[in-house]
Amino acid sequence: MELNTVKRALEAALLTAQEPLTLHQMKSMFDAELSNEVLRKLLDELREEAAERPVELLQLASGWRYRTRPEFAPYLVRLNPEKPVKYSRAVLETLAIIAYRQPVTRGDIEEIRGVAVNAQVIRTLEERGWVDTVGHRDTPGRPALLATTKQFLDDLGLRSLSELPSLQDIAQNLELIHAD
Amino acid sequence: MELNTVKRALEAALLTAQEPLTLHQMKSMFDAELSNEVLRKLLDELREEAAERPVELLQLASGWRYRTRPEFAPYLVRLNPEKPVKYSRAVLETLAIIAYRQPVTRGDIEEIRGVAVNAQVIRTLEERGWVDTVGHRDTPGRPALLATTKQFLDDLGLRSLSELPSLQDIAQNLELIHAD
Amino acid sequence: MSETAQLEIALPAPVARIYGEPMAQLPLDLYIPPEALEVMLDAFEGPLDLLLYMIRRADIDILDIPMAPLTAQYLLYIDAMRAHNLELAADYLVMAAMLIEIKSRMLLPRHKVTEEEGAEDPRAELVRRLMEYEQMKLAGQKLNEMGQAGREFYWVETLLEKTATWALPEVRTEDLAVAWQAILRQAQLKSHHKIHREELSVREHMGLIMRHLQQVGGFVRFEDLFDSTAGVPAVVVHFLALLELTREKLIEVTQAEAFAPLYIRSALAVLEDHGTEHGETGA
Repeated sequence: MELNTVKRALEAALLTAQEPLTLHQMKSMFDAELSNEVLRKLLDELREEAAERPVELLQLASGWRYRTRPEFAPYLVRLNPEKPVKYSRAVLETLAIIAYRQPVTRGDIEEIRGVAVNAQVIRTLEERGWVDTVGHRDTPGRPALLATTKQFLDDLGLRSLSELPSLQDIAQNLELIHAD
Repeated sequence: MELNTVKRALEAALLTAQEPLTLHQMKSMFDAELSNEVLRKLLDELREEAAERPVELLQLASGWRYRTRPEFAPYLVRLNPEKPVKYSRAVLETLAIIAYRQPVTRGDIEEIRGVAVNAQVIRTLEERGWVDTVGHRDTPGRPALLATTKQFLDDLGLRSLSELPSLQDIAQNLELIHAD
Repeated sequence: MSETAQLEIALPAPVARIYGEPMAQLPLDLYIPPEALEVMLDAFEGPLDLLLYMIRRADIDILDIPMAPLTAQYLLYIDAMRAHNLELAADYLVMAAMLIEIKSRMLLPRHKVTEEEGAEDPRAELVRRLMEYEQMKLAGQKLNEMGQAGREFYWVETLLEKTATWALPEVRTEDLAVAWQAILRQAQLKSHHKIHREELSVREHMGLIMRHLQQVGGFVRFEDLFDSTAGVPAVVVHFLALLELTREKLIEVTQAEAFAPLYIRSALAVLEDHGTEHGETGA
């Protein structure tokens, strides 16, 4: 079997694989034994060939895979056919507590929700630019005080927090639901 | 914006898309207006560029998409834990009748095949996404009218039903076979 | 090719009667051992398929089918299959009846017809159906031979790493209301958290003050905390926020002497000062 055919078959496999391919998987495609050295060399060649192309061949923790170069993401964002993912209930409730009870510490949030708050939940909101630390409470451990940002208001189309649904209305709605 | 960047962005989009891309979708990626002519030209160039590669850019019923060339299938099959499905004669004949005589009812299919059609046969084709109900015939029982889908054409690498093998050619082949 | 000629060749003398039809002998070219009958039945997709097999195998012109021998052979199969208690679909029996009917119509004296009226042939409908079925059978085979996604080719689908700007979840104010409702429901905090609209503005201003203090990092003059252009309601809310922050011990308000300027700093800054005094390092 020609080495070039092996290379092209590898390229086809890497372009269609749903998951990164391991060296072991790539070897299993061929009847003939493929040494690690030859395989590495072919993968290196494929990586070089991709230089002018909008995808790059990456070696990830779990194997090899083609990935779109980041600079093309802005064009591809517009095609995004899938619905944006939704925030988990934990994220939304934490955000609601920060929005309505700010400034609050993580401890306050845990007390209100009655469950421990995963650090990732708050990080998600911080990374989104919706929540940040506005100070620290003068209690043991000096916990960070969290508040919502201007960007949070902008992204939700609000001029101020007072435009959020009133808690009284929310509570009354709840009473009505329970009264039914 | 450079035309080459547009081409590379198109390539990136086509390499990552999970569905064939329409010309309309491709145009939506860019702020600048892209004429059909320019877009076609760029797609043609991408098609030519792929000549030495194990993939080809195809125009299908629902848009454009890259797929691997058939000669690499034997290698790729080994990476796929699922064996490709083999359809029974009943399924294939039913599919042919729906494809060539659409829209047809189950009764029409039974009439042509001369036997009752198992519900599972039609369900197999519906589950594959190749056949669906496009209406009902205005006769007693209002039987469902079945037709093939765009996905059927896509999965066979076709742009339209007119690209299916012509029945005339099939009939001529038949004469040749029996003339032997 | 005449009907009688065929009959004479295939069936010299009846050896058996099947469905009242004379049977001369087992047709050798179509003979199938009884143990293979079940397999055979499975192999055919129905009576049309079986008939086509017989016609093609015996190299008969489909446009001029000798009805008598074909019917006889077909009935022989059907009977053999029934003799072996094989479950036979009704479709096979319907076809048997149809063949017998066509055959008997063929035997009736025919009216003189012109060539154009040849459609009167009793076999016409059967031939049409056989040809249509055969066409679809071959079309099915052709479709199966065509390249198919997941068999002869695979779709290219490379990874697109979702960046931070990629498809961020959308949150609407209603989502927050729903989230708050869920919090109320599960924690039964209804009585504790009935907060007025005004109070929310206070909370917003509490955040603004804390953020301001953090940016400055030390003392801020009381007056500097207020934006006099914001209007009276805003100033009042801002002042309420300041009082609330003091009450929650989040800020410290100091005044050197009566009527001297008020200075505000965050409670943490106070803590850091103390920390330094005690030789500890502040956060």
